[in-house]
Order: sequence, then structure tokens, then C-alpha cells
Amino acid sequence: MSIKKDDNWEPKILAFCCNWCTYTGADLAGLNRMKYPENVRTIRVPCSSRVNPQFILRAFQKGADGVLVCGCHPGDCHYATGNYFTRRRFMLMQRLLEYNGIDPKRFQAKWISGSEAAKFRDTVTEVSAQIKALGPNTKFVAPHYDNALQAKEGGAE
Amino acid sequence: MKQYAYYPGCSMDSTAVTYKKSFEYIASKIGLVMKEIPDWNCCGSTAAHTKNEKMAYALSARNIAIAEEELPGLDIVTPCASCYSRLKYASYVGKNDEAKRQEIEEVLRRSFKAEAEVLNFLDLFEDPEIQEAIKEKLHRNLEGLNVACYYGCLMSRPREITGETDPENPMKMDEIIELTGAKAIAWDYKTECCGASHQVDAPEHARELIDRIFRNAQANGADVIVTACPLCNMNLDMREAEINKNFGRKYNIPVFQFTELIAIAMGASAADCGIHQHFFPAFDVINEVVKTGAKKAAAEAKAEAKKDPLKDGPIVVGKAGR
Amino acid sequence: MEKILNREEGKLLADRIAKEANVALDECYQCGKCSAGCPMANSYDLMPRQIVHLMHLGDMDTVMKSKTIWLCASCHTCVERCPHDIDIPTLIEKSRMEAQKRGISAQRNVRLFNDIFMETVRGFGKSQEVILEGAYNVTSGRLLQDMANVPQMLKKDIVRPELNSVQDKEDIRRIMKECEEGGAVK
Amino acid sequence: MARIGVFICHCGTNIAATVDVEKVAEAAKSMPGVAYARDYKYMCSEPGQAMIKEAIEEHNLDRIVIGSCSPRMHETTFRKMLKGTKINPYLLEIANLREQCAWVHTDKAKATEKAINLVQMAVAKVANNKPLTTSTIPITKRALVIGGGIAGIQAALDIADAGYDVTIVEKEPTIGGHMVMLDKTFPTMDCSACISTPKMVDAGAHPNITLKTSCEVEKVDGYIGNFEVTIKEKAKYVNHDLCTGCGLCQTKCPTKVTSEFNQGMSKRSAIYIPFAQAVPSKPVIDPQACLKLTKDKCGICEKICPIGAINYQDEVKYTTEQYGAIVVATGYELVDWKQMYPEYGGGKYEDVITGLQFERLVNASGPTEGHIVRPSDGKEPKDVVIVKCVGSRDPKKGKTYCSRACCMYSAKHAHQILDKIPNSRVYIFYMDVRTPGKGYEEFYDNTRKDGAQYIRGRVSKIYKEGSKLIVKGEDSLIGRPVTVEADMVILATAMEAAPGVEEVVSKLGISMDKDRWVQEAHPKLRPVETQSAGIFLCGTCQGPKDIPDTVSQAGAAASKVIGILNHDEMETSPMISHVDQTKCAGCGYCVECCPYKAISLVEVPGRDGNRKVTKTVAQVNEGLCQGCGCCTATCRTGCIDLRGFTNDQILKEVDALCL
Amino acid sequence: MAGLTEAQVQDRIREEAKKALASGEVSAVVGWTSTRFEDKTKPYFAETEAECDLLVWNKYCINGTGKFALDDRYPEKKIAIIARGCDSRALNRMLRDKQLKRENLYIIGVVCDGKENAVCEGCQHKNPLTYDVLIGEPVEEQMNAERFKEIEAFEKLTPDQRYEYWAKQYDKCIHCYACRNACPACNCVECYADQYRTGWQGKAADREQNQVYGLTRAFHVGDRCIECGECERVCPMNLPIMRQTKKMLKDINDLFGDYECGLPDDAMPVLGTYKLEDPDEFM
Repeated sequence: MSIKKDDNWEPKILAFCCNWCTYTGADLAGLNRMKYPENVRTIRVPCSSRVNPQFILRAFQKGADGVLVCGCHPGDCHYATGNYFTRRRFMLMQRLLEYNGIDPKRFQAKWISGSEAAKFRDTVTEVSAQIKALGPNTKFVAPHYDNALQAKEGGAE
Repeated sequence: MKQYAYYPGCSMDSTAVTYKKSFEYIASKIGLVMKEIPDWNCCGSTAAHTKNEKMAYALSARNIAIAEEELPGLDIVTPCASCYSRLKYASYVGKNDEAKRQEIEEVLRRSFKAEAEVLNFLDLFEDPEIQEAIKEKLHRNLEGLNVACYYGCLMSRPREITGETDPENPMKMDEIIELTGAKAIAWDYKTECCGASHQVDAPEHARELIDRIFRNAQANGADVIVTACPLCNMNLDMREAEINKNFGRKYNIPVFQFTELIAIAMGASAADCGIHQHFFPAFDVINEVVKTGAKKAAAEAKAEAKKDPLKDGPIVVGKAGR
Repeated sequence: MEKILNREEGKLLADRIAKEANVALDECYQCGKCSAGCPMANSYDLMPRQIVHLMHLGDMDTVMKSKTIWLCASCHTCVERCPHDIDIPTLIEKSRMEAQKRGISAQRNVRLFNDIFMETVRGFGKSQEVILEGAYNVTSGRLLQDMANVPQMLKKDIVRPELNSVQDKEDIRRIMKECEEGGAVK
Repeated sequence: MARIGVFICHCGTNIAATVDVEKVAEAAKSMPGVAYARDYKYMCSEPGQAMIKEAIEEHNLDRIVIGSCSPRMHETTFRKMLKGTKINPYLLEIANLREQCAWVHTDKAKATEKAINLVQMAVAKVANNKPLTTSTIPITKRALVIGGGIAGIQAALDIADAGYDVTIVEKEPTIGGHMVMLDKTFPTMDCSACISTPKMVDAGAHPNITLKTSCEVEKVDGYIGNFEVTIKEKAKYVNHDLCTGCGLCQTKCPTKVTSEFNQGMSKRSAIYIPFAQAVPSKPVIDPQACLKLTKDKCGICEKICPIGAINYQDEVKYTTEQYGAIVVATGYELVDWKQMYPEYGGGKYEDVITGLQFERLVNASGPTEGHIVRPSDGKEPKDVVIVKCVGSRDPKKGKTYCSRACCMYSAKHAHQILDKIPNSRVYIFYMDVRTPGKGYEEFYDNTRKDGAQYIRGRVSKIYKEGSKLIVKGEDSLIGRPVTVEADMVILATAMEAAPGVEEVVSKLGISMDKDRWVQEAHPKLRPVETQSAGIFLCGTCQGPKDIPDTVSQAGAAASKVIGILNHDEMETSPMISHVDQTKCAGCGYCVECCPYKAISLVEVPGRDGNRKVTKTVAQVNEGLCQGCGCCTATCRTGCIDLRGFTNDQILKEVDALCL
Repeated sequence: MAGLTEAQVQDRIREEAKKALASGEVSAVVGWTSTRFEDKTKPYFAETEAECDLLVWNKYCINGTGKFALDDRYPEKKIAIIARGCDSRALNRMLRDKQLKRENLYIIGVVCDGKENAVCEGCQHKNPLTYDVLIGEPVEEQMNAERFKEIEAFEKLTPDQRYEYWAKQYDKCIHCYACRNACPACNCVECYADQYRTGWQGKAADREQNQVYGLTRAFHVGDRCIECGECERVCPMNLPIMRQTKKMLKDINDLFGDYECGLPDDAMPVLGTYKLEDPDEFM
């Protein structure tokens, strides 16, 4: 599948961030006026373990180009153990998606603490660059979004 | 009785006379047959792994490979702590490092499966069948003899190689020696190094290691020291007199192989196990114990005989040859 | 000629040795338990603890020139008691091989003895205690060492004049040669 | 159709400089469900809030979105604002236009586009919000303290002094713990018993404190404000209501066993009061030692007791009580060094003792009446070696951590030996000397001036030759091996969490760290709290520490407890999980993943066709649930959901983001 | 079959089935009966002793019997299940998932040497793992060295090849949910896919919806899959469904150590628990 790349194309990247670490870290990045690409949107969840792997499938289906799940470092979870479950779930999820043809860069998980504003900036900047390099996601996308995509692309394939 | 592949090692064929004799005595009495590995070679000892790691593994592995080929399914037994250590290393590497195993196989031009278990003599004598057979053949009680069991380093360390669970205080030899009625004393130099590997090339540094072992054995009331290795044995036995002279000591602690005491308890004569071939006079100590034991046994037998006149007469202790 | 490694090379060499020995040099906190329990420590110029520290610093030059690496008896008491399970005997053994490669030996006799030992193995496939002792005494110049015991040995029939050897001597020679050419195990 | 109001804040120029706020407000007007949208300078200001309230009335709004700073900043502000309106405070969503948009971007067009999208997401989410109400739970104004060492005693006294009932549960027959075993305390050298026994007496006599000695926690149910705790009282075989503590029984008891209190260095009778100042000062019978209980012989104590308090038929008793808060103060034990260090003799030399044994030796009320003598032959030692870090800082054989108190008590031991035994010599083998505490470094200085020899190196081997203990170490400062021929060796053994802490922790539903210490909620900011609300900790159950730190932690835990008990009831967050029991299959995976034990399987009546059946389904305890939502992603059916962050809400957010 | 012939096993099955029904505690015995085709059997509920004689045992007994235990979630009497290794694992699965109560089951275990069913080739549990009565001598179990061979081969394809492959497969899917209905790990009261209001899953049987269904199902059952192959066997469109769940199992084995489900000591499924020392790739 070849995708014609449009220079103005901006990916849609979704970042699930836990309220206590990564969302705080993202706020801190703002407080420090750090800069990162506009194409990342966060969804606040209480804990990374709240993120149902089905949300990821939904995001791809609806046309997201990349998904990021972020939480506290293992051992630092506000709820003690949540991110240990996150770790297992998404290590397997990432592999399953890759197995089904989705580039592992399109779905990533990262531990970012409340103090790691720079890590938040660096992570989203890097992910954004990676997704941009990969181009729009065409896999798993529901048809009517596919049309929209083609319109935006000026026709794929 | 279970069969074993036998790797005697170079010393067993030369200096370890008493070890060889006493072991052969025991083996013949209990019907233990050892299958010597055909055309075995030197394990490489300390020198090989000082110079070249691959050579060290290869020289030892050759013996294991031959045993696996010619004597399939048998555990390999060696009387020497140094050989044991080297063979066990080779076997450990073969079992745990596939790349190295293949490399060794390549240089050997033989199949080296590293499946055969490598055992030392203490492991061998732990075989319940052998222990039972020895118990059946015991003729003398060495009660009253205080024995310091000396294991040395290579039999117990490193623990991942030897599988010893308590390298600070191993008990295998103590348990075996107590079969004879002798007492295995608690002492603190069981596994301290005797410096055998440096007694020739750096004696000025290594002699004091021997002195410390005797000193601790003496402090803890040992009558004799017992070893399970030709090198430890020769190192301690051959140099005891020299230590006494040069360090101003008065140690009178003969050094035996553990097999010698077992053989004696089984009724061997002094000649049977080469008591006269010790460097340091060993006859008197053992003779004393044997005599006391015999007297006691005679007295007991007499008392027993009174109760039951049909019982056999007292056991006659073989006259020591020398 | 001795080749002296400079510090940076030393660090690379030390790190390689540590990696091969599966040792994390930075775990050592210099408690000294290794040196305290070492039977040969009285004779060392460097304590085992210091060997680890020097390797961590990358000063392999000092390590390779030390007597310690030749005098270690490989008894493994240090690693048995080490709180961090640092395999000092293997660090020392590998340092010694490196020193040997570079022709450095602070304890000539230890090296000599090992060489002679291996040559008897090459010659006969088995070690020969008599030849070994004799050849060593001659080459080391310590003619009388342990000789006091010789008459007793002969008298008591402890050593015999005949030599033991393997049948397939060629096999042993070939193995040794190939190992020497191939260098250390990867 | 919802009537959503969207309010875009300029935040002065903080947002407005990078985001075209008018454009965002304009765009919001066409979003589905939006009935009203506008922008304003400062939404959080009083006029801003008044403006929103007016708009709600005027445009009949039923839920609102505010595009402003981070919800972590003003979500509570706006929720409070909504309390005065017809809109439920939880029908509010905040789009983070400041920290995560305006401040991190420079391109105004792109930032505006993103801001619109963020508002879109918030609108999509809020349309699916449900009104939530906070509920309140009543608080039982009583506290339970588990452990009667100095930490537990101090915490109990502080809570009791504030006017609340406290129960101390102690598994031993007396309170007092380790502190009462000690002789002197560093660095002031005041007598440990003299300062701790008055506190024990206070605790015993306090009208608000109930002592439950020889007791253990059997079961804990409930949650903050409403714990239901079952306490198991071991059989004491002595009726403490009758017993006057005369002590006649223990003088006549023929059976002697080793004394735990004196660390095995003296004997006690089978019926015993652990030590003279014990609280309660009444005996118990040791069922393993008593001849009557083991062999049905003897019975002397029963015959001799003047008031008939002995009861050989005594049994384990269970009582269940209610508490509002719990303090864990289960303390420490010394590690079993004998298993760890065969090279130190593994316990075969009597004269190799632990620091705690030395405390008993040097204590005037101890087995030797304070004379420092060798346990083996009763002779006074002249050369004493102290070995530090035995079991501490030893990843292979012991614990990785530093036990914190040993450097100081070892210095104290050295000082005491040099002080009490003329011409004695003390050698201290150490790796580092750690003296961070008020007056500690000065104390260490003085010990060195007293003549203690500090030798830097870990001891490799201790063994006996003749009557001497040979200690082999390295003086790593000179780089040579050294040997000391000692008469006695004192090992400064590591502390570890008391045995049985595992059971306490699992009954309470709190956690332990990798070293078995009870885990605090946050190492810096919530040091005496646990992960479970209403359960606090203090003292050495949390990690090794000395007496001053223990006592201050106990005070801190007590003040946290008082803070809870001060209220009659407390509000709970409504953003917690709930189960749709009609769909729940009762597999119980949510139960297993909940860090708060907030979910349990219950049996409810249900129907299977026309038949009435009992179904097993999950149920969330609202007092325990903290709203993490881990359970929701474990549930395959999706029948357990998190209020405020429902599957529906998040899916709608995802959809809106991808538009 | 060690010791017993096929016919003998069949006799023993009938005998045990009758015994079970005769006890009065059992409402039905689930096994197999013959059909009008010689090479086909079908699942059968024997409810009377006479019906027990219709139970058969031959190499065509391929249907899983375990899942039938769930037909009645609230039984008034016990149900007897004739269980091969795989069926016993299915029962263990549902017991671990608390969907069945052991006291409601009477398990007649039968040692099985494989049926005319592809999945039997790699079978690691020919002996029933849980049973009340056992028919046949237990045989030595074989580890299947090639358990994940197919998965490994598939992993070697390029991402686009893999996507194309799955896209083609899912294009065939008709959303019939037979895989779900046959799967012993799919034991929810109401499947997520049926919850149209929450909208996890679109109703349409188009490629993308099918893909979401396929992946979600793989994730839902992946850590609890007993590898019985029922999903694939019942699929009318011949989708290689096991290829997804086995991928999950392979990764679980790689990441968290040796792992198999449906064993009697069945531990918590991998996704329902954690270890502090789990590998971490998200640093």
C-alpha cells in the first residue's frame, strides 16, 4: 500500500495520560513553556490501567494515526499497582497489533512522571516525528473515514 | 551395585599410593567395580586454566566425551579434588553454554554431550548401596579417634559448580568418617585453601597456609586430619615435618585419606592401605585406636559369649605389616 | 618487551574482562571481605579488593604487573563470601591471561611451573610429577626444593621411575595446538 | 438533546495570545448539543463565574464545558460554582487550553485548530456525563493501634489524649516492645527503661486506652471510618480480672525455659511475667512449656494461687469491634544471622552475640545484673570486636538496605565496654560510619576518643582457637589483612520487619515493599499513610529507624488519625466504579486486580428463565474504591465501569478527537 | 490406546454413563453419538440409561463437550461430561472463571489418542487433567516443540503482508459468532460485541468491524486460551482464528515464562495479575 504524502498532512495522535503522573508532567511542560507539536491530544484518565485496549482499536478505527498510553513509572503508581497491569496489557497489545500489520511505532506506551516535563515533550515530539514519517494510518480504519482520508490525501493508491 | 565410569587422574597412578591401595581394598571387599575411562588424559589442573581457557575446558571435556561414548549412561567419578573441579567446570559449561559446548566439541572432534554427571569420591561414598555394603563389612570400631575432615577449596567452591549447599561447613566427609566409629570434630579450617597449587612455585608464600590448617586442627583437638584428594593429602602429609621444623611447631597429626580409615575399620592391615608409606609417621596413632577398640570388642564379645556360648569367638585383628 | 597500556585502553580491557567474567565492577563497595578471607592475602602486593577497584578505574597496567594475579590460589573463598557475588577469581584469571599475552609476569616461577606442567601434558597426555619437579627445580634454579623428600619417596615406593602416558598422544597435542591458535573461548 | 454551554477563557493573554479564543467559541456553537458558547477574560474570577451562572439560567443550560487552564487547577473551583446552580457539579468538563495548548505551541492557527478539537472532545464527553452525588459515611470515633512497642504506645497516647478511644493490640503478653529491652539510649545515654516504662504505665492507666495483650488481628473488614476488626485473644490461662499480679505462681513454677526478653541468656518459668515492669503486670502460661498443659502433671500454680485466677481450660477468644482508623506499628525483629553467616560460626560460639543480647548483658536488670561477661564462661572480656553491617548492606546473604541504628548503637556499645571494663580494648569493623542525627557525630567522636579502634573493612571469618575468637578482617585503609584475637564478638545485625507482618498487611489490604517493610503512600509527602484510606503506619514497620524518628512518626500518625476522628462523617468521591450486575458473570478478575480490596463477589437473587436462582456477581464497596479504574479494563463484558470516566465517555472522546 | 480398544472404551463410557445416571444425582451425560454419516459424530445428551447406549467413542468424536456444561448455568442436578484432555481443560477454564461449580459436575475422563482433527496433532494433554472417574491408562504426555512454529513463520512476513493476509481473512467473516459460542473462554453472560448501546463494536460485517472483533476477541481470550481449537473448527468461513490467540500465548510465554491454561492448578491468567519483575519496555 503506498501512500502519497502531503507535506501539510498532520497526523492525529492520541495520548492517554494518567492524571497523577503524565497529565501532571504535561501540565508542567506547559508551565515551563516547552514546545511540542500540535498534533498530540491528551485524554485524561485516572490511571493508565483505566485504558481499555479496546480504546486503542477504536482510535485506529476512527482514523487516529498514532496512540500513546502514558502512566507513572512502575512502583510509583498513585494506585499502587495499576501500571503493572498496564505494562502487561500493552506489551501484549503492541505485539498483537504488530502481528496484525500495525507498525509498533503507531502504538506506544511510556512511563512519564509528574516531574518529567521534558520527557513528555521529548516523547510526544519523537512519536509525532515517527508517525509523520510513517504517513497516515490506513489499516483498521472504518470506511467513511477512509473516504475522508482519501479526500485529504488527494487520493491514496 | 551401581556402576561408575572412573577417572583416576594422574596422581592416583603415582604419588597417591595410600589412596589407591585403600580404595582398592574397599572396592574389592564390597564388590564395587569401577570402569576406567579408556585412554583418559590429564584434566589440565590449575595450569591449563591459567594459560588458556579453551584448552582447560577441552582437556577435561575429552575425558567426559570418551566416557559418554564408551561407557554410556554412567556417572563419572574421580578421587581427586582438582580433577573433580576441572571436569565439573567442563561439564557445567557444556550443560549451560551451548555455544561453548559446540566449540569444545569442534576442537575435540568428538561428540561432547555434557550429560554424564561428574562426582567426587565423597559423592560416591554417599551412595546408600555402598554405605550399606561398608556397614556390613565393618570389623573395627575406631571410637576415640578425633578426626578433622579437611575438604579443601575445590570440592566445595564455587557452589554453583560443586552444588555444595554449605561451602563454609560441608558435612559429607564427616558423615562418612563417622561410619567407622571415629568422631568427626567441628573445626574451622575444613574448606580453607592448603595452597597446594603454589607449594612448588611460591613456597615462601604458601607454606603458612599449611601451618594454619594444622594449628586449627590441633586447637580443636584433632588426632588426625583426613582428606579426600591426592594433592591436599600429599601437601599436608609431606610438609608437616618441614612446618614443625621451620615454624617451630610440634604438630603430631598424621594425615590420612578418608578411604584409609574406612579400610582400616573394615579390617585392612596397615600394609593393605599403605600406612607405612605416609611421609609423617601415622602408624602409632591408628594402632592405638585399633588396639583399644579390639580390647573393648574382645571384652564385649566375651560378655556376649558368656550369655550365648555358641556365638563366634572374638575378632582377631590382623597384624600390621611393616 | 612489555607493552604498557594507557588508561583508556586499560578501561576497555577491564570492561571486556568484567563482561566476560559476568561481573559488574561498579557493584563493589570496597568492603574488603574478599581480602580479609583470602588465604594468600599476606603475600599479595594488591588486595583483591584493590584489583577490583583498579579495574573499575581502568588501571589494568597496575593489575597486570601485580604479584597478586599470579599468587591467587583460585580457592573461591572471596566470591563465596562477597556481598555482591563479584567473581574475583575469574577477574584475576582473565587478567593473568592478558598479562601473559603481553609477556608480563611478576611471579616468574609461577608462570614457569605452569609452562612446564603443560609441556609434560603435551608430551605425555598426563602430568608427570617427577619430571615436573625436576624440570622446575632446574629451570627455576631452586635445585634443592622439596628434594629432602625424594629419598623417602623412593624408599617408600611412592614414586616409580616408569612414566604414565596416554596412547593417543597426537590427539592431545592437536587439541592443545588448536586451542592455542584459536585463543580464548568466545 | 443536551443543552451544553461552552465557555472559553482568555486567561488574560495566557490563552488568548496563542489561541484565537473568539474563533474557538464560534466553532463551539456548531458542535452537537451546544446551546450557547462565549469567551471571556477570566472565567475563574468572580465576574466570570457570575457570568456563567447567568448564562446557565438565561439559556437553560444543563451541562457545561469550560476551555481554560488544566482541570488540575480549577476543576474544583468550577464544581463548587455549580453547586449553587441547577446543574450537577459533575456535568462539567474542562478543556485544557492553557497548559496543554496555548503554552506549548506557537503557531496560532494550529493552536486554535487544536483548541477547537479539545473543546470538541470535552463537549462529546460532557454530553455523556451523568449527574453524580457525593455520599457521606459516618465515622466511628475509635482507633486501633496494632503493635504495642514505643511507636504504638506513643500513637495511642496521642490519640487518647485528644479524647478518642484507642485499643492497642499486642501479640506478646506485655506492651513495651524492643525499647524496654535496651539499656541506655544514644546519644544522651539516658536509661531506656526509665523513659519507656512510664509511657507503658500511662498507656495501661489511660481511661481512653484499652490494652489487648496476647492478642492478634484476625480479620479486617470495612473501610475508612468504619473498620470492623476481629481480634483474636490467645489463651492466657490466667484470669486477669482476678489476678492481682502477686507473682507467687512464677516463683513456685518448676519448669524453666529460655527467656525471650533476655534474648535467650537467662531462664524464665512456664507461668511468667516477661519482666518486672511489664504492663499489664500479670502472668500468662506458656502452653508449650507448662507441664500441666503438655503432660497433665504439676498444677502447682493453680494450687498456690491465693485467689484462684489460674484456668487451664482457657481458650482462644474472638471479639469484633468497630474502629474509624487503624495505625500499624508492628515493629521489627533482628535477622537470623545464624542462617546467613556460617563463616561467623553460624551460632556455634556462645561468645558471638547480637547487639540486642549485649543490651541485656549490660542492663542492670538483665541476666548478669549489668556485668559484661562472656556467656560461655562468665569471664570478663578484655578484647571485644564489634562487627557492623551483619545482614545489612549485603545483597547476597542478607538485606540490601542500611539498618540505620547500628552505627550509633555500636558506638554506644564500645563506649559502654570501655567505660565498664578497665583496660579493655574494642575493635569496630565497619564499612562506613553513618551518624546523621542530632548529637550523633559528636557521640561517635567521643567513642573514638574513649579508645575504640575503628577498622574499615568487613569481617570475613570468625572462629575459635582455644578460648579466643579469631576475627579475620581487612584494614582496607592500609590494605592489609588483620586478625584480632577477641574474647567476645558483638554483631550489629540487621533489622527486618517483624515476623507475621505479611499476615497483618494482607488482612489490612495494604502493601509491603521488596524488603518486606510496610509501604507508605508516598515516601516524602505521605510518609505515615498507607495506600488504604484510614490506615496509617509508624515506627520500624515502615523501615529501620531509631527511637526519636519512631516517636515523631507515631505522633504524625496519631495526628492523621485525630484528623479523621474529628469529623462525624466524611464525603466520598462519587467517581468510583460500579457494577452492572445484570451483565456481570461473576468471574472475579476485577476482585483480584483491585489494589484496595474494594470489590467482592456477592450472591444476589436473579432469574434464569422463569426460575429463581442465586447469582454470584461483583460488588464495589464505595468506601474502599479510590477510582483508579483498573477493574474496568479487566472486565471483558464491560459491566464494571468508572463513574466520571465511563467507557462511553472515553469512547466519545476518542471519536471526537478523530473527527 | 494404551490397554483398551476403541470398543472397550466405548463400553466403559456407556457403563460409566449409566452408573452416573443411575446414581440419581446426574441429569444428563454429555458425549457423542453417531450420525447418518460414518465419519461424523455429534454431541449428545444422554438423559436415560437407554440413551447411554447411543453414546459412541471413535476417532470422529471431535466436538468439544466442555462448553455444554455452561448450557445450564444454574443446574438443579449435576451434569456429567465425557471429557478428553482438552475437554477437561475447558472445564478447568470455566471453573477458574467461576462460571461452573465443581460440585455440579461429574467428569468422566477418557484418555484420548487424538481424533480426526487437525488440532490434535500438537496435543500436549492426552490425559484428562481433572476427572471423577478415568477410562483408559494414562499415557506419557508429549511436549509439542512446534507449538508456536506456525506463529513464528507468520511473524517473519512483512507488516503489510500480515495486514493483507488478515484483511483477506476478515473479509470472509460473516459475524456469526460461532467461534465465541464454541469457546470455553468466552463465557460472559453478555458479550461486549452484543452491547450496541455502548458501541464497542459496529454491527456491520465489514472488514474493519470484523478486524476489531477479531482482535478484541483475541485479547479477551488470549491469556485464557486452552488451545482446544473449537473456534477454528466451528468457523463456517474457515478463518484461522487460533493464529491470533496463539500469538498472544506465544508472547506470554516469551515475556512471562512458561504458560499453559486449563491446568488443574490453573493460576491467575497473565492479564489478571502481575509481577514486580516483569520485563519493562516502556521506560
